[in-house]
Order: sequence, then C-alpha cells, then structure tokens
Amino acid sequence: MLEIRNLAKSFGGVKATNDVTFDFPDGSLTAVIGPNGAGKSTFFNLITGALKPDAGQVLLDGVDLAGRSPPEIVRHGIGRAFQVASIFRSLTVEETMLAAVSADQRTSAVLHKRFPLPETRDRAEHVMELLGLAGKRKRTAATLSHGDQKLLDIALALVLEPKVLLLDEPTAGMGPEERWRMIDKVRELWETQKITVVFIEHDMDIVFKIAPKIVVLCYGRILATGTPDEIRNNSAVIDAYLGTEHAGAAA
Amino acid sequence: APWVARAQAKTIKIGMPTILSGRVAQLGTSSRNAVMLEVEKVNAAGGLAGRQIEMVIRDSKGQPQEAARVARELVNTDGCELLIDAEASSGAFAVHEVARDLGVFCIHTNSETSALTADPKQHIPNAFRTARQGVHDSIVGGSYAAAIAKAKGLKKWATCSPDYAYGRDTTAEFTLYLKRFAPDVEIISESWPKLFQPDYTEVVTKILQAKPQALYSCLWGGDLTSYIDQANIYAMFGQMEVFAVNMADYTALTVVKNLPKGIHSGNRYIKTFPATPENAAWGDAYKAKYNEYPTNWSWENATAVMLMAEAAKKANAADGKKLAEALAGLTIKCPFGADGTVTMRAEDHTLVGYAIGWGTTIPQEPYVPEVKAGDWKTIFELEAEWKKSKGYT
Amino acid sequence: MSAAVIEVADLDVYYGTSQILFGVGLSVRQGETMALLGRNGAGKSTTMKAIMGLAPPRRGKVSLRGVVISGRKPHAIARAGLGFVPEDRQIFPEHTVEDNLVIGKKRGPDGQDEWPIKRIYEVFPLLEPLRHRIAGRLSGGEQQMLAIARTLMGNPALLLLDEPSEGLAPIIVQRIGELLRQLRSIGSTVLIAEQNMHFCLGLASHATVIDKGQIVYAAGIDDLKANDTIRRRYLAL
Amino acid sequence: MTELEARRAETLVPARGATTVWARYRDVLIALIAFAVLASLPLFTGSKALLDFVIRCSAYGLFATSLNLLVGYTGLTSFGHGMFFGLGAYSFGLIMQKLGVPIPIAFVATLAITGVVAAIIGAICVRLKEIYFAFVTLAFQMLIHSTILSWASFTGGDQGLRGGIPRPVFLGVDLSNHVHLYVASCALLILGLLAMRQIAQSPFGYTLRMIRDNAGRASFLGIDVWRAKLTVFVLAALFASMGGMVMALFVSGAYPEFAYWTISGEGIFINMLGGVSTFLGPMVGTVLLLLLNDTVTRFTEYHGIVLGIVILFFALGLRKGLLDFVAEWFAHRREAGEGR
Amino acid sequence: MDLDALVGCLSSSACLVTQTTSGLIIGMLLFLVAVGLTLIFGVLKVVNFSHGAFYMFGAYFAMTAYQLTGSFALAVLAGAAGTAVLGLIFERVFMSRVYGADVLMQLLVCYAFVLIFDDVVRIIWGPEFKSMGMPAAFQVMPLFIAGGVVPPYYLLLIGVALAAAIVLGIGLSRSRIGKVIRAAAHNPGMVSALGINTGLIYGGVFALGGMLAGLAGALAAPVRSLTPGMGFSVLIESFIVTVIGGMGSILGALIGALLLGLIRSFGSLGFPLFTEGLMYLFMVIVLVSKPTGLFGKEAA
Ligand SMILES: Nc1ncnc2c1ncn2[C@@H]1O[C@H](COP(=O)(O)OP(=O)(O)OP(=O)(O)O)[C@@H](O)[C@H]1O
Ligand SMILES: Nc1ncnc2c1ncn2[C@@H]1O[C@H](COP(=O)(O)OP(=O)(O)OP(=O)(O)O)[C@@H](O)[C@H]1O
Ligand SMILES: [Mg+2]
Ligand SMILES: [Mg+2]
Repeated sequence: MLEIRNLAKSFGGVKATNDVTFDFPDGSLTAVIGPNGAGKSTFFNLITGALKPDAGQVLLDGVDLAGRSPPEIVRHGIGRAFQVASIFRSLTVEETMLAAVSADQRTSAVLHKRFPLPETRDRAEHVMELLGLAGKRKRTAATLSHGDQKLLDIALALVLEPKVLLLDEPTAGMGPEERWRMIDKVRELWETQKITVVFIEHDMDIVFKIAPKIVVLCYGRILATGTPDEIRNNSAVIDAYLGTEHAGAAA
Repeated sequence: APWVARAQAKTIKIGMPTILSGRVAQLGTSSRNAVMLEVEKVNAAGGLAGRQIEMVIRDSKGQPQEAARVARELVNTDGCELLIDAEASSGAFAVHEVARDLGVFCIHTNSETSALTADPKQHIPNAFRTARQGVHDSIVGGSYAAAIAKAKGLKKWATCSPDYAYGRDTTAEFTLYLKRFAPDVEIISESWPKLFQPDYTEVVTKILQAKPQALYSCLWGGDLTSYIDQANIYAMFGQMEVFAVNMADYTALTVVKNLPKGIHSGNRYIKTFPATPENAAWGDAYKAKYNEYPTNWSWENATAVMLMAEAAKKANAADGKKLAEALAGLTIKCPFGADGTVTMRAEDHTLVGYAIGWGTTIPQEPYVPEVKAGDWKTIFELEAEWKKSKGYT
Repeated sequence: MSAAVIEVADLDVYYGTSQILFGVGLSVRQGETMALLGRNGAGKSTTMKAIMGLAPPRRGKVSLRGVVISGRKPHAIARAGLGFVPEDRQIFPEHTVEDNLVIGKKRGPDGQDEWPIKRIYEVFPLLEPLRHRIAGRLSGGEQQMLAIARTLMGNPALLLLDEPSEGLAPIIVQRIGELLRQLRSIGSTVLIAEQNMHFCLGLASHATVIDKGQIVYAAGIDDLKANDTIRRRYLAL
Repeated sequence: MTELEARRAETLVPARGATTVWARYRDVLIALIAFAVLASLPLFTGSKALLDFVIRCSAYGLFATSLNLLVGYTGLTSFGHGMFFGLGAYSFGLIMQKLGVPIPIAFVATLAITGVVAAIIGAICVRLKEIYFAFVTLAFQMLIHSTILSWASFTGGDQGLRGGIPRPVFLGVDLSNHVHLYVASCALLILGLLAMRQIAQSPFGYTLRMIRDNAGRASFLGIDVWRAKLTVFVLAALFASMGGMVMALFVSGAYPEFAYWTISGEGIFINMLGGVSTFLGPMVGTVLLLLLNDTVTRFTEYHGIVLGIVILFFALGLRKGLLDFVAEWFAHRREAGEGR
Repeated sequence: MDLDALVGCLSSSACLVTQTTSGLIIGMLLFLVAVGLTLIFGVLKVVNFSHGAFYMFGAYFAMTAYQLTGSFALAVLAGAAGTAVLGLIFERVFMSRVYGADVLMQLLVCYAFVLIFDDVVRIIWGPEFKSMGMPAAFQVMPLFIAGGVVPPYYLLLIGVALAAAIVLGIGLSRSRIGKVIRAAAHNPGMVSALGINTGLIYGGVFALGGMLAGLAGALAAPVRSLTPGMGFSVLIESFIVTVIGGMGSILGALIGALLLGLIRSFGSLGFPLFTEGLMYLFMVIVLVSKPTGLFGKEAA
C-alpha cells in the first residue's frame, strides 16, 4: 500500500502541495484531477523523488521513501511515466527496453559483456508484446509517432515491474481514437498485472468512465475524493474545475 | 672516383625548425631572415665544402612536440643532413632529444637557457649552441647594475619578470651577481606576471607600493612595451632606476611610443655595439634586405651559419660528424664578437666571446648611444664558479 | 459572399527528406471560423506552420487577400497580417504577463491598431490582475489566454489557433470557447486546429478535414455534423 | 518523421540478437588484422617518417577516441580532457626518470595515478551541466597546467621534462629502437581501441547513451547517473593518459603544452572532423588533422587561414564529421537502392 | 606566498586605493569583453570562441585610425564601429548557417575564425607587435586619492565601461527591444512568428557584442601591445568571468569581472606566483557551490 502522509512542498510563496494525506490501496486504480497548476504533477514529482518534499512521508509498504533519490525510489517499486513522453531519442524501441531491464537487474554498469545480456530479453519482449510495441522494435524512438512515444514511456515504467505505476496525463496530445486505445491499455494492464495505478487526466469522459476512485487536487490540497458520481455532483469541484458542461452530465 | 665528386657537388640540405606563427613569429622570421642572408653569402662563395646549401625551414608553432616532429621529419623525410634549431627554450630541449636520438648535427641558435649546454647530462657531441647564455648575461648585468647601485646608493630593489624558466633563472642569476658586487642591496618586492599577460596594472601598482629605488625586469618584446606603456601612466619611471635587460632590442626600441630616457639595458642586437664598421655594415645589409632591423635572434642565427661555413672549410667536408669535430673549439672572425671574433668553446659547445654590454636609452636613434662592454675574463671566472655551485663540473 | 482572407494552394511540406503535406489547399473568408480537423499526425500543425513560414513549403502558394506571402520569413508573414498561437502556447516564461503582451505589439497590415492593451484587458478581464506576474508561473489556462492575447496585440487579419484546448481543465476550455465565440461575434477571422470535437463543433462555421497530409473534406459545419462517413472515417467520432 | 521514413530508418539498424557474440569476435578479428597490417609496415617501407606518423596517430587517436566516450557517447563535453593526456605523459616520464623501474610498471603506475586524479576531479565536475561542466574541466586543466609550470623543480617548468626518458629493455622490447617503439605504439592503440569499443558496446555503454539522450529519465529507471558519469570520466581519462604516454615516448620528454587547453581543443576538433556518432570517427579525424597539419605547415606559415577554411568546409558544408557523413551517405544510397 | 604583503596592504589606505582601482581597471576592461560574450551566449546560445578576435580588431582598427587621424576619439570610434560591422557580417554570413546544428559545430566555426582572423591580422598589420602610444592628452601626472595613485586615463576607462554596463543593464531590462532580445533568447521561432525579425536581432546582438569587445580593444590599445593572437588571453579570462557570473547574465559578467580584477590585484600581492591559479581555483569553488555561476539560471 502506498500511503501519503502530510506531504508538503512550496516554491517560493506557492504551496504547490499543501499537507496532502491519502492512501492508495494495493491493486487500486485512482484518477487525480484538478485545475491547471493545482499541483498534480508536483504530487507525482514528490512521490518519485524528482522533488524533495519540505515535509511529510511517502510510505510504500511501511517504508518511508520521502526525500530519497529517484533511482532509490524506483528500486523500491514506484515507476512513472511523464506528461510529455520522456524517452531516449537515439535508441531503438528494443534497445530502450533491454537497457531498462538491464538497469533493473543492476547490470547497467557491466563492462566486460556485450549488450544486450541474454537474461534481459524475456522481460523486454514481454512488455513490448503487452503494449503492442513489438512490431516497432527496430524503430529509433525519435521516429515514433506521438502516441507510440507515450506508449514507450509507459513501457519503460512497466518493464521495471513496479508495484505502483504513476501516469501523468497518459493521453495528453492524443486524438480521440488513440486516447481510448491508450486508456483501454492502461485499464487492461491494471487488470492483468494487479498493480496499483494512479493517473492524472483532464479528459473527463475518460476519468468518469474508468476510474473507480477520483482525487481532486486544488491549490495543492485535496478538494474532494470519491466515486465518479460523487465527484460529478460535487459543487466545489464543479466550480473549481468541471464547469457546467460536465457537471452531472452522465448522471 | 668520379661518383664521389658528383656526390660532393650535390646540394646539402639544412633543416631549420623555427617559430613562424603565433606570438613570437616575429623572432622566428628574423631568425630565418638572418640565416638566409648568410646562406646566400656562403653559397656565393662556393657553398659548404663545395656543396650549395638548401635551407628547409618549417614552422613549429612554438610547440615542443611539433618542434620534435618537424625536426625528425626534416631529417627522415626531407633528407636534411644538418639542423639549425631556431626554437625557443622548451622547443630546443625537444629538438635536442631528436638530435640525441638521430645523431644529427645540430646548432641551437635561440635558447639562452644555460642548462642546455652547461649541464653535462645534456651534453651530446653533435649539438652546439650559438645563442648568448643566460648566465653570461646575468654576470655582466649584475656587475654593471652593482656599479650604478653603489654610485647612486640604490639599496632597495624590486624585480618584475615573466613567470617562466627564462624569467626566473635570469632574475635569480642577476640578483645573485648584483648582490655579490653590491652586498647591501636588498630585494624588497618580486612580481611574476605570466608570459604574454595583457595587463600589468596590478604589477605596476604593487611595485609602486613597495617604493623601491631600482627595478630589474627581464620582460621582453610586446610584454615589455605593454609594461612600459602601463607603467608610464603611473609615472613610474621618474620614481626609480629601471634595469630592463631586453630593452635595447630594435623590436622594442622602435615600437614603444613614449620610450623613457635613461632605462638601463643590456644589448640584444644593436647596430652600434660593438661599434665596428663590420657590425654596422651587417645591420645595414639586413635592414636593406628586409626593411627592418635585426633582432637578438638574428645575430645568433647568423653566427651559426658563419661558424658552420668556417668549420666546413677547416674540415673540408660538410659531413655532420666532421663538422662537429671541426667546430668544437673553433674561433672565427665575426661582426658580433667582442673583439671581432667569437669562439665555440670546446668543453661545453657553447658560444663565447660575443659582444655583451649595458647602456642607457634615449628616445631616438641610436637609442643606446653608449654601451659599456662586459669583461669576458670576469665572465669566465664567475661562470666556472657558477657551474661548480650547480654541480655541473 | 466576402472574398477569401487567406488562400492556401497546393502546399508540399517536408521535414528533412520526409514529405508531410501533399498538395494541401484551403481558404478562409472574412468573418469565418474555420476548423482544421484530423487525427494525430495528420498534418494540422504542419499546415499552420507552413502558412506561417515556420515550416517553409517546398511547393505551393499561400496568399493573404490576394498577396502571395509564402516564401517570406515568418516575421514578414506575421507583419502581412497573420497571427499564430502555437499548440504548446510558447509564452515567454521569464517575462511578466504585460511584457509578453508588449513583445507581441505591432500594428496591423494597414497600420491599424485595433487592439490597444486596454481593449485586451477588456476582452480578457482575467489577465489584468495578473499583469505583473511572471508568465511561467501562470496556470495552463491563463497561459493559453495570454498566448491568444499576445497574438491579438499584433492586430492580425487572420488568427491561427493550434489546439487551444489541449491539456486544459474543462472549466478553462469552456471559458476559452466563450472567448472565441466573442471574437467571432466581433468579426474576427479564425483558423483553428482541434482534437476536441465537442469544443470545436460548437465553435466553427466551417470545417476542413486533413488526413495523412492531404485535404479530404471541406464544407460548412452543419454539413460535417450530418456526414457520418467522414466523421467516422477521419475523426473517429 | 513519417511512417515511411521511420520504416526506412528501421532497415538501417543492423539486426542484433544471436549475432552479439559474433560481433564481439568480429571486433577482435578486425583488431588483429589491423594490428598485423600496421606491425608489418616496417617490412615494406623504410620510411621512418611514416612510422613516426603512425606513432603520433596512436597517441592522438587514443586521446581523441577516449574523448569521444565522453562527448559522443555520454554527451559530456569536456574542454579539459587534455589534462589527462598531460598527466599521463608527465607521470610516466617522471617515474621513468626518477625511479628507473621497468616500463610496464611505470605504465601501470601512471594509469593508477591518472585514475585517482580523474576520480577526484570527476567527482567535482560531473555534477555540473553542459557549458559549466565544460568550463570547470577547463579550469582544472589550467590548474594542472599552472601546477606543472610553477613546480619547476619537479616538472622542469615550462621547459618540460628534459634529458630524455630512459627506456630500459624489458623482455627483449627495446623502446629506444624506433621499430620497437612503433610496434609497441600500434599495439597500445589497437588494444586501447578494442577496450573502448567493448565499453561502448557493453551494457554500460548503453547506459551512457541513455544518459546522453535523457539523464533525467535514466535516473527514473534506477540508474545512478552521477556514478555512471564518474565511471566513464575515469575510464576516458585512463585512455587519454595512455595516449600521453605514447606521446612522451615519441618526443622523449613531456612538455606543459601537453596539459594545455589547446590539446583538449584539438581533441574536440578531431572529434568534430571525424564524427562523433561512429566509433572510428575520432580515428579518422586524427589522421585527417595530422595529415592536414603536417602538409599545410610545409607549404605556408599562414596555416591558420588554410586550416580555418578547411574547418569551415566541414562545419558549414558537411555540418558533421567526415565518417558520420560517409556513413549517412551510404545509408541513403542503400535506401535508394532498396527503393528501386 | 607572501601573506605579509597582502596584510600590509590591507591596512594601508594608499595601498588599498591603488590596488582596488587597479583591480577595477582590469575588471572593467574584462567586463567589456565578457559582457559581449555573455550577451551572445544568452541570446544565441553560441559560445563565441572568436570573441577575442573582436577585441584584437578593435585595438588594430583604433591604432590605424589614430595613426591616420591623430584623434583618440576617432580611434575609439573606429575600433567600436569597425568591430560592430565585423560582428554583423560574421553572424549573418557564417554563424547564421550553423544555428540548430550541434553546439560543437558552432564552436568549430568560431575556432576556424580564431585561426583565420589571427592570420588576417598578421597579413594586414604584420607579425610583429605594435604599440599605439598614449594620446598626449593623457600623458599627465596621475591623481592621488587618499594616498593612492589613480591615472586619469584609467578613470576615463572605468567611466566608459560603467556607462556601458548601466546602459546595457537598463536597456535590456526596461526597453521593449531589451525584452524582445531576451525573449528571442528563449524562443526565436515564436518571436519571429510575432512579426519580429530575429535575423536582425541576432545580427544586432552579435554586432553589439563585437562592438563592446572592439571598444575594449580600442581603449586598451594605448596601454597594451598589439599582436596577432592578443585576443586569446583576454578571451580565456572573459570566459572565466562569464562562467563565474553565470552564462547569459549581464550583472553576473559585471560582478564576475570585478571579482576577477580584485583577485588579480590583491592576489599578485599575496600569491605572486599563483595569481593565475587563484582565478581558476575561484571559478571551481564558485561552480561547486553554485553550479550555474553566481547569477546563472538553471537551464530548462
Ligand atoms: N520547479 C518549480 N519551480 C517553481 N514553481 C513550480 C515548479 N514546479 C511547479 N511549480 C508551480 O507549482 C504549481 C503546481 O504545478 P504542477 O505542475 O504540479 O501543476 P499541475 O497540477 O500538474 O498542472 P497541469 O494540469 O497544468 O499540468 C504551479 O503553480 C507551478 O507554477
Ligand atoms: N520536426 C519534425 N520532424 C520530423 N517529422 C515531424 C516533425 N514534426 C512533425 N513531424 C511529423 O509530421 C507529421 C504531421 O505532424 P503535425 O504536427 O502536423 O500533426 P498534427 O496534425 O498537428 O498532429 P497532433 O494532433 O498530434 O498535433 C507527423 O507524422 C509527425 O510525426
Ligand atoms: Mg501537470
Ligand atoms: Mg499538432
């Protein structure tokens, strides 16, 4: 279980994360929404070590990870994908996956053997298969389409076999079709891999359709939590975030 | 046999690595000019033991590894049988190693570092030096300065010299002899600007703070003129006697716009010292040909060619080995000799007997009207002593 | 019917050796809001960049009110009267809001100045209290408004908007929609590229559909709403 | 890039897999052949100048290729890599002059010294980014250069290590013999290149590529970026130091110029000339630069202008190193061929 | 080391004044060169290795103009204007072709011009060093302030440099053109899409940077010897200055230059043999404690 306790971070005067406490049970799927600048990405950055929290705890199965470096946190089992696909432009899809597995198996500093090590193959293969990247294995990452780059980014997080997967706007910049394909994939992963998934999303159709639980952040604080129906009808959320178009629409 | 005669008639190539680009290109060029001036004379007179000289001159950019590379290439690829090494100090040591390795005859013409010939560890039979030697310079300078110090009561001295081997050694030796002849002299301030440092303001002010009665400097070339320009606006020259050993060189004298009167300097090359018709004629001939005055490096390189020509005459061969044998101990007539001759000393293969002296400047030609010649007898005595103190003998 | 403000004909655009646009042509008339629709990677942004001269076309012609502007440098094209709001907004993050606006200030192609800063603040009342804020610290929606406002400062005859709703909270999308309707009501001419159909269909008067670098459909917005084939085939709706 | 383009790019990437073992042996084989060819050169030509040229290529080639481990593979632009070239030359020269140990011992000791110094300097430098990394390495280089100049009693100051480097015969190898020195240099070059090739193709090599492309992302995969950078910094220093030792043997001395920033500059220049995205690019650059240098200085003392114009040709004309350009050109050709 | 001298100086007002002004002088000339460097880097992200050449050309242009006209004002003008034109040409004809290429490629183009410019000077003015000479107006006795010596020429020099610093600083932060320049530094594409000719800005910035270096060269010409390659040592020091101050920051360049000047003037008292090393050491210390220089911004 991932437990967040009193997490706080401010930039200058801005309290980007303000005393956030929340639990993500094992195997849960949670959406994080909130206005632009509410502190959603910051929240992820604090959990994954990209930023050091000013205060608070990030407990994974009881171990406090707050303030540790990204490599350490990754090794404890929290993987993440980025709002803007963050990949290795000059490596091929296959090389990217193999190198990531190598990193996870602590063989990334091996000097005397040739890349790739045989023991990295299966895992890399498995994840490429899972996300439908196998057919594009020889493509250089930079030449992939926008959507495939996002997929590759998620694949990078997944190939480390994390306990918790954090996805920052996995569908950002995608068309309606790709969007749904991507989110179906995320749900499938969640169902088959039995991992804890937390994702940030601005597309309410998606959020309301697939997330059993939603957290709304606003000005760094938790504004509301609940099921899609609860959130949809929460007047504070409507005022701060949803506006009138989505409010209660699908009820 | 006829084939011998033909071989004899073949031209002889002399390789010359020197610095033709970068900050000291001017000096390298003046070395080349002087060599070519003399080689033309030798060739007109029949060449080196009957063989016409062909100079192969290459740029080393002043980098030792390039100097070594060029020297090797001159011998190995271009077929040069003799080398004139017109490099500055570190390049000279690099070429020296090449000469040691290849056994080729080599005259160092520009390196004034005493150790190059004084240190027996460096000694090889096929290498010589026709440059002035630092320690000679310092002995003459020290004794000249001491005389003035005593006459004018200059007790507090400051030094300001470039921070590299030449600057440090020369300054150390100068003060050594200054104190020897004038024991109550005291060095109260030392400055060590970097070679080619663009700005000397902090050095100038530092010296002004120390309020010395006299200043010694072995800055040279552009560094010296910069220094003078910058010291001038602090009105430094009115406040102390200045001994700048490298001032009396045309490269500096003709360039500096507000040359202060009365700077003491050693001669580098100056047309009027030694005050002989031969020397004046040589300087004029050089000026006529190249439209500028010779430099300190010019006379040193010219002397090398003169010595080679005479040695070849004596050995009746242009072969490096025989040339080296003939050269050791050879005395020749030379416009740059203190008494009209210079000698290649046999024991350490370095030039002695060249004109050396000090005088004071005036802002227009002849710039240094009177030069007080140094005394070679004293030089020899003190040099021997110095060698012993260094463990060279 | 008024004359075309912008006329794009036969554009071929390459990135390096790969061709992205194949003979793209479209035209927008005075007062229209034209939606440029298409899937990811269809070439919407590239079309806009090509019009702006940021991705110079190898073939084809862009004319603004009959004057050929293709082949000019971006700044010359902007001066001819085009205003561009790129998909990622590209505000100047270290400048204040007002500095961003000042940098965008220029007279229109006929020397007119219809958008003094006062009017900007009237149309974007949310920006006025933020005028001295560092733009990089604004929220995404505020940045989007700033980007549009900055471009309006240049008095464009035609506004090119690339995905103004991307990555924004629903309430902000709604607000920007209102704003664009307002602009339309004062007679501005707009070319807008969008993925968000809800948003776009409620806004545009005309639509052009691009797919794999080619224009496949162009008509009035009601036509498109009625044409299921096109919508399903190219817009995945 | 379009799908079409991407599919083309696909065909450029050589198939990997079971071929990795073969790839390794292929590298060794190529190295052996290259060594055989180089080592037998003296049998066919009496030209000492050619051998000299190859020795200098070894020295600069080791240095430049090691710099490419930093610049090309890791994206660390060092302006001070030359300090390790100088350090190698000086340490080796001093050990031989002062201690008179057998050459292999001096060789290993020099590597050890370089490793320690590089680890200390690297630990400070690799935290910095881009231009600041470049300049702080430059600062360290200048510090080392200043130290060499100031510590004249030990290093000989600006006059360099004088009096030649002794070369006691070891196991029949006499490095004062020109041919022996030549063969030894070739052996060092080939071994060094082979080792660097192995580094580049190892899992660590791919870690470096990841860091170059996106260091931040690499750290979210569990890679300790700082450690990896430091490791490659030290490894590259070792090979640069080897180059310095070859140079010291060639000129039989060491000079402050070896530790001056210009050496680093030349290294970068060589890399740009030859190309940074191909392993042998720096080697090609080395040969190009040395050839250029040696021929141009023969004909004019205005080599600055000539060299400058040649550089402009590369920079403005090709916009990349020669080998990179050739590799790309071949790729296009192949692509065109397949298109037909 | 000679710490006594340093301590002795710090306790004497005469020495303090003299050494401080001498530090200011060194620093201010350095600033004029460095600020162009930092400006060009800030806007174009180009590490202009050929910047020293502009300093050199400034000095040579000034010397030639002085010899022809005898007017020092014209000489300075010639140095500044000549290098401005040179900078413009250099940017428009050559540098503009390598934007977007590898940073090292840009470095290479600059390096090529270091070589070419030095040889061009050698061909035009000859390999020997030259001296312009101090204009008669400034051949006067130095002033004495609180016991310290300050030559009037150097007061002029400090004044000019300070004026340049103020004009640049205010101009860039207040005026619209300044804002545009800073914006172009971040995002040239967007700036041009807003109707601003970035080519002109780039050329202008290079011309301005060249002009400032040329101005420094011209002002230094009366007191420094002129030689091909003279730009080099100045360049290295300016790099130290810009890196210490933070690449791209004008205030950083000013502070960095003054600090370096003071390090030199006081360092030469306390550490006469390690003044140079002191500068590098200082740079290392600054970068270790603040990895982007004193006023540098973290690259995004
Ligand atoms: N490194 C930083 N330095 C200063 N301020 C920051 C930094 N990162 C984020 N902020 C500020 O913190 C607040 C929260 O930012 P964050 O990126 O977490 O928002 P978000 O909820 O992810 O928004 P969006 O939906 O637009 O991505 C914003 O006001 C932002 O400007
Ligand atoms: N800089 C570039 N280099 C190479 N190819 C590019 C570049 N930018 C875009 N492309 C390619 O050009 C095609 C069209 O891209 P464009 O950005 O115009 O699409 P779009 O319709 O705007 O898509 P989106 O909705 O994702 O913004 C895509 O296949 C894309 O991969
Ligand atoms: Mg975010
Ligand atoms: Mg787009």
